[in-house]
Amino acid sequence: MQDRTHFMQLLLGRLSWDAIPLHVPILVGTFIGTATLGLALLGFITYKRAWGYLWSQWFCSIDHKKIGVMYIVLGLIMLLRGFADAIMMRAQQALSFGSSVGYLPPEHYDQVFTAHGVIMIFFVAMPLVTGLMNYVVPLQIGARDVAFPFLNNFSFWMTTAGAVLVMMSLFIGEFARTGWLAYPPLSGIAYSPDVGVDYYIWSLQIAGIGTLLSGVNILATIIKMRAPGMSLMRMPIFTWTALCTNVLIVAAFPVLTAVLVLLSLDRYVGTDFFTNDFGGNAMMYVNLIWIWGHPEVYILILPVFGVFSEVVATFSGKRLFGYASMVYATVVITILSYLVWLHHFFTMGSGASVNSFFGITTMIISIPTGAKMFNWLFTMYRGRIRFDLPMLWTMGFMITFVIGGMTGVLLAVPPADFELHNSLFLVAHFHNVIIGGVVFGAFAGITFWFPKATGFQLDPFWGKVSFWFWLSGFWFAFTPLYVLGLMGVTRRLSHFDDPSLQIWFQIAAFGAVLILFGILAFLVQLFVSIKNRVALADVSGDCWHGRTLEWSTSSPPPEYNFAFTPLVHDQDAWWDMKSRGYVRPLSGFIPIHMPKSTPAGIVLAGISLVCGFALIWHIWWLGAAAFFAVIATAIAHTFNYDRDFHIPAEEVARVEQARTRLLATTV
Amino acid sequence: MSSLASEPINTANPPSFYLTQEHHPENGTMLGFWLYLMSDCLIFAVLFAMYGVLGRNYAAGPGPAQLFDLKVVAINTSMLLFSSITYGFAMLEMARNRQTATLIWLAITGAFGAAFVGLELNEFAHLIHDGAGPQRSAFLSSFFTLVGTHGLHVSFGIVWLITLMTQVLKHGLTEANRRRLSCLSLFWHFLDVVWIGVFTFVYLLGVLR
Amino acid sequence: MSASDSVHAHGAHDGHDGHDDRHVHSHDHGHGSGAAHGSLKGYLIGFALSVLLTAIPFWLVMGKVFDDHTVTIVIVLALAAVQIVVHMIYFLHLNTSSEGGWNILALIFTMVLLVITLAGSLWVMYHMNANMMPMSPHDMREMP
Amino acid sequence: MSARALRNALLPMLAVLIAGCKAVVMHPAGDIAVQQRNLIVASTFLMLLVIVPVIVLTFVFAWRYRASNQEAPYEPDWHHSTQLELVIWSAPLLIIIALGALTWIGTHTLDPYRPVDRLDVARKLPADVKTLNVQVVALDWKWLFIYPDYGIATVNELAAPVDVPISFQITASNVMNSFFVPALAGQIYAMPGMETQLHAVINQAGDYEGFSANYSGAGFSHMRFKFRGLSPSDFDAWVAQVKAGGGALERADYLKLAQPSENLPVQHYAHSASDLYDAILNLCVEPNKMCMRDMMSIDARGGLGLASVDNVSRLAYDRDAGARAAPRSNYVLALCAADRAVSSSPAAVRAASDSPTVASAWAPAESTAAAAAAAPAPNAGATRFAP
Repeated sequence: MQDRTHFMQLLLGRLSWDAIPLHVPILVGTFIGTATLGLALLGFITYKRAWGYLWSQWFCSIDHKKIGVMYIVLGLIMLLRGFADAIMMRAQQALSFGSSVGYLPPEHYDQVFTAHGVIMIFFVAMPLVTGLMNYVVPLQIGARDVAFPFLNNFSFWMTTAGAVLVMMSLFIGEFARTGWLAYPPLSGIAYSPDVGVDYYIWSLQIAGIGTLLSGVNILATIIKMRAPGMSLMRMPIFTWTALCTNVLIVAAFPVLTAVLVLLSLDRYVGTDFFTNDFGGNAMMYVNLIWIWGHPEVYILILPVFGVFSEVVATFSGKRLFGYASMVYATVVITILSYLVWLHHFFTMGSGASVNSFFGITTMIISIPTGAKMFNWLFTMYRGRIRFDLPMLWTMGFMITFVIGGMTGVLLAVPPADFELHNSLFLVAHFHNVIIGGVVFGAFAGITFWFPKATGFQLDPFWGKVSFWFWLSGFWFAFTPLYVLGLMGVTRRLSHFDDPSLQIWFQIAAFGAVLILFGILAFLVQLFVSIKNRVALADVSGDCWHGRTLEWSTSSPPPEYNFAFTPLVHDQDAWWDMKSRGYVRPLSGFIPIHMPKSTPAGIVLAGISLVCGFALIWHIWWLGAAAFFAVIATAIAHTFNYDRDFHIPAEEVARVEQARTRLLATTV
Repeated sequence: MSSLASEPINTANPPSFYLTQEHHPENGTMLGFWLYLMSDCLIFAVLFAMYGVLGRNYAAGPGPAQLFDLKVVAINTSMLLFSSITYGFAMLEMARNRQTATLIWLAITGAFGAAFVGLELNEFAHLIHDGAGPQRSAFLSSFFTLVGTHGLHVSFGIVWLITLMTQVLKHGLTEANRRRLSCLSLFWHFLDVVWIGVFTFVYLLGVLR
Repeated sequence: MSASDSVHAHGAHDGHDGHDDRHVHSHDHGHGSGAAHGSLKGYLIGFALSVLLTAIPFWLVMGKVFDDHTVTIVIVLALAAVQIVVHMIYFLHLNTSSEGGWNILALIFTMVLLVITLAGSLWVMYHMNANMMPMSPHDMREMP
Repeated sequence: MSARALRNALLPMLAVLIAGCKAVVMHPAGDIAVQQRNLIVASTFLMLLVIVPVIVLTFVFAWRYRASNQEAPYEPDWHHSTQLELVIWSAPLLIIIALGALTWIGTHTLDPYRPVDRLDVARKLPADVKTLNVQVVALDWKWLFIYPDYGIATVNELAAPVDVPISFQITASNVMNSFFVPALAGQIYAMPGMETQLHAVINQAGDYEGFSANYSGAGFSHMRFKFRGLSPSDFDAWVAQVKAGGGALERADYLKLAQPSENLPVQHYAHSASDLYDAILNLCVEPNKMCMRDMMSIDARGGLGLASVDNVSRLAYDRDAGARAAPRSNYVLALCAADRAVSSSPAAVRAASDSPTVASAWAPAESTAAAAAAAPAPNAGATRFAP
């Protein structure tokens, strides 16, 4: 008997039936719901016999456009999960007063807020911005694909593997109960002996590899693959922000990787980096993780600054005001974002000179940010502004984000931070910039480029419904948190004694419900638009009267993006082409050299997922096997030299002629 | 950075808006790999910072002066230096398109690398056997992690080296293989640079304390 | 896994652009693979310098040449810095023109971040420790 | 637009709510918190100088240059104006310069490590005032307050006389917390093995909320205490009452108290061991642990060498005892570590736990010098390659 349990432990590590939370009704309900939906989806795909299509045309695809779309789909799906966590928290905090303890026990509630933070940052915001960059950047610079197309596919699947791991923690074991940055010693093995923190570590490590490689990839793409004539100062502003973002990714994510390695060594090997034992120093973790953490904020916000710049210029029918200062502002923000990390822990007790240094560097960032704001304003000045959906989101952003920026600078004043740190004021602040900035920006980007990706526009009515629900929902949900913060209410509480606070939490919960309607309206918008895609179709490829190169090709663009590589003469290349009598070429097509699809990415990511899962549960044999399998598969993949092919000229001609015919029907 | 300045726009005659020939942008592999190395550099920066902060927390245990044997470190360093120059010879032979000579030099490089890793493992084994393992103190944790991460990189480099040798044997010194060898060359010499930091900060300055 | 498996292996196409002959006869210009391969002389100079720059610090420390540790530390650090530069130039073939200057730009940027990370962490942590660690002021002074 | 109308209708309601609520950060009762509040208000005002015009301009431009308004001028190629750019960059710059100056001064005057130098804006510190010392320990999940001047201790209740400077020494038993009484002063982290400080003064008598502001685990929500600002006479009465109540807080009592618990009622101890706080701070309340101070002292002299390599159980604070839940068996740990427990090397024997060097680490304050003196010279330890 003893041998058998020992054998089981060797075979399954910590994994046992106890790990399945059958005793938690919420989770069982969620599992049944998810499983039903999942099975329905799988059944539908099987019914449609779409597996082969999905596998060959999407999962193995190394087309940056498809990968970009998959990133955005991933981000939206995870948004649902992250939002479910959010509304659970709002409900708990609205209910749990005095004798009522709400419906979530602390050990569950603590997982919920940790998961919410991790998911929203890593698996919603990151995929959304990466997806936009992936889709748009090669088109904007007139390239056929990214520099390393296979790597792109691999990066996407690694991000997905990380997301899958987080989702698995819902039904097998638990997620971390430490807050989204998992400060030790709380996240150390002594205080979090269970699998939660391990799920946290491995999901971020696996996704982090994907993010890092995708950063290298887009960087190399922008540097090396711009169309002839597109000097740096002629790059579209979105590409500029993407460049800076990926510089930040390449420079910041290694720090996260290293810190998480150190934390996992503490947990797995028993080293003493962040423990109380043997001379470890937990403050070093806080220091290091914020060296990554602060640039990460700019990784999220910079690309959407680019989106807003494109949208404002397009919908004002004007050239962007102050292109050069916009570029310099972006570069300055990129560099400064490395000099401010300590403002996340002013209250940890460093001296006044350290605190004021980091406080002032933080404030300096608001100068270029302010300049950007004014540039957008003066782009609108003397324009002809069309309030289509992307512009609406941008307007919502401009009004909302300045408030968030203001409270941000306020928190950068160390003595003010002593009163407001870790309070709901802080929570309200970063939601103010992340929802008002990143989320609104992602929606602006999605609604802006959706017609490019699909060939039909999004339904404007439901889009407006979604926008207004999001905007009002945001203010309803977070204004009370600002107030509560000033009332000295701290974050991450699952229960309150003071009944006078309840009304504020109820208003906030109401705001969350409004946001829920906003999300639902967006889903309805997608559904309605797909249903009415014929009526909403855009054959011109340039439905917004765009300014940059992506609007010069068809919607959706052909596999090869451009039949001929464009030559760039001006900042707004496509606007310049249109205004100077560009005529679409109808003949003289040549074969186009393209990369080949491969299943290697999804296979490698799949094995990495297994490896991560095995390490979480201490199934050492499986972890080792999966690790060597990853190495072996990667090596085997390098033996494949047959990675590209040519699209024959006749095929290009056929596609282009089809577009010519289509264009003729509308003129 | 001359490309920062935008050229004057030619408005005289309607310009051409597209290339009629297939456009071949420069290959980005070497640049991309360099960028990866820079990110790796920052991983080491974190580990060095960790060592810098925790390097004197011996937890009432042994410090570097009692643990490190500079003779072994010197031999180790020379292994890595030799492997550098032999990799250089391999690259020179590759430039001359001499496959066998390239492979021989690569093999020698790999052998030096393996000797380096072997010596390092031996050192680690001694330390652990003496009870000065990575769990003993924060200083030892950061020492093992920093030096071990470097060693892991070298080991990975050896695996990669063997892979590339196989590929050169199979396909010859093709353009793709040349590029791969150049990447590995960057990687290999980059590890040398990191090792300069390691033997200076960890071993030499450690013993000096 | 590595960035080496670019699909845009344009080697064959580069050949079509009329470089065929050059390609066969002269490889020493590093055409196509982006990085120069260096020369025998360069490698030997680099190697000799590295040996020298490695041997001196080891000798200084192992032979206890100076009584004052500070002198040794300064020299050792200076030699390490020089050796890093030597490696960069002779082994990594770094110069201002490789990859259109992007390599050196990336390196400089990384060095800046490296300094920020290292110096920043040490500065911050020194303050934290000084403010918080339960040590007597005397012991604190003993710390570096 | 209906949502905005709704918002407009609700705004007055919000105003009423804000007026009715006790925004303690805006209406604090201690001078430090008052100054922090003033800083918040001043910086907000400074920033509104640029925020308000931006918001107004956004609406004005959006309305005036809407596509349907064909009368507004339209200049599709206007994209640069040096004067305007100068304004755009210099306006925020000026505000940040002002704010930066405010920050630099504010951060230094309100540094929590700096003793208070006034009672409030109008009153200087009286010459004869005696600072109240309070030692604060964040436990799982309650707060322990030790009053070294009075030899008493309390749990989840902190009292201080009005208009007397208070000096807090703050630490934690095992994970990070943050000590925060919004009415009194800003927060500062409480961390194990480390001591942060806070100086403050309370100006109005009354009961205020105090709590941990940094998440620390399951019982975090209930990690609250009452901060009582008392008139000097009431405070003396309170001290007398605590002293009369009996009860003692010795090391054993502390270890019991430190066990995880939630919603603990207020407790008073008439007597608290004088060296207890120091032992908590140095993680050596348990008799067989080496104090952090001594460990650091030894380390500052180069460690104890290989001789004490097996001296590990005295240095593990979390690993065996302090942890909330016993860690499960850790295979990697077992694989990588030399088997210390059964080590029979001479070194292990020499460093057995009753060696004089480390045994004296028990008494924290005096032992520092003793431990250091007894420690072998740093370089005396044999290198492992020596025969």
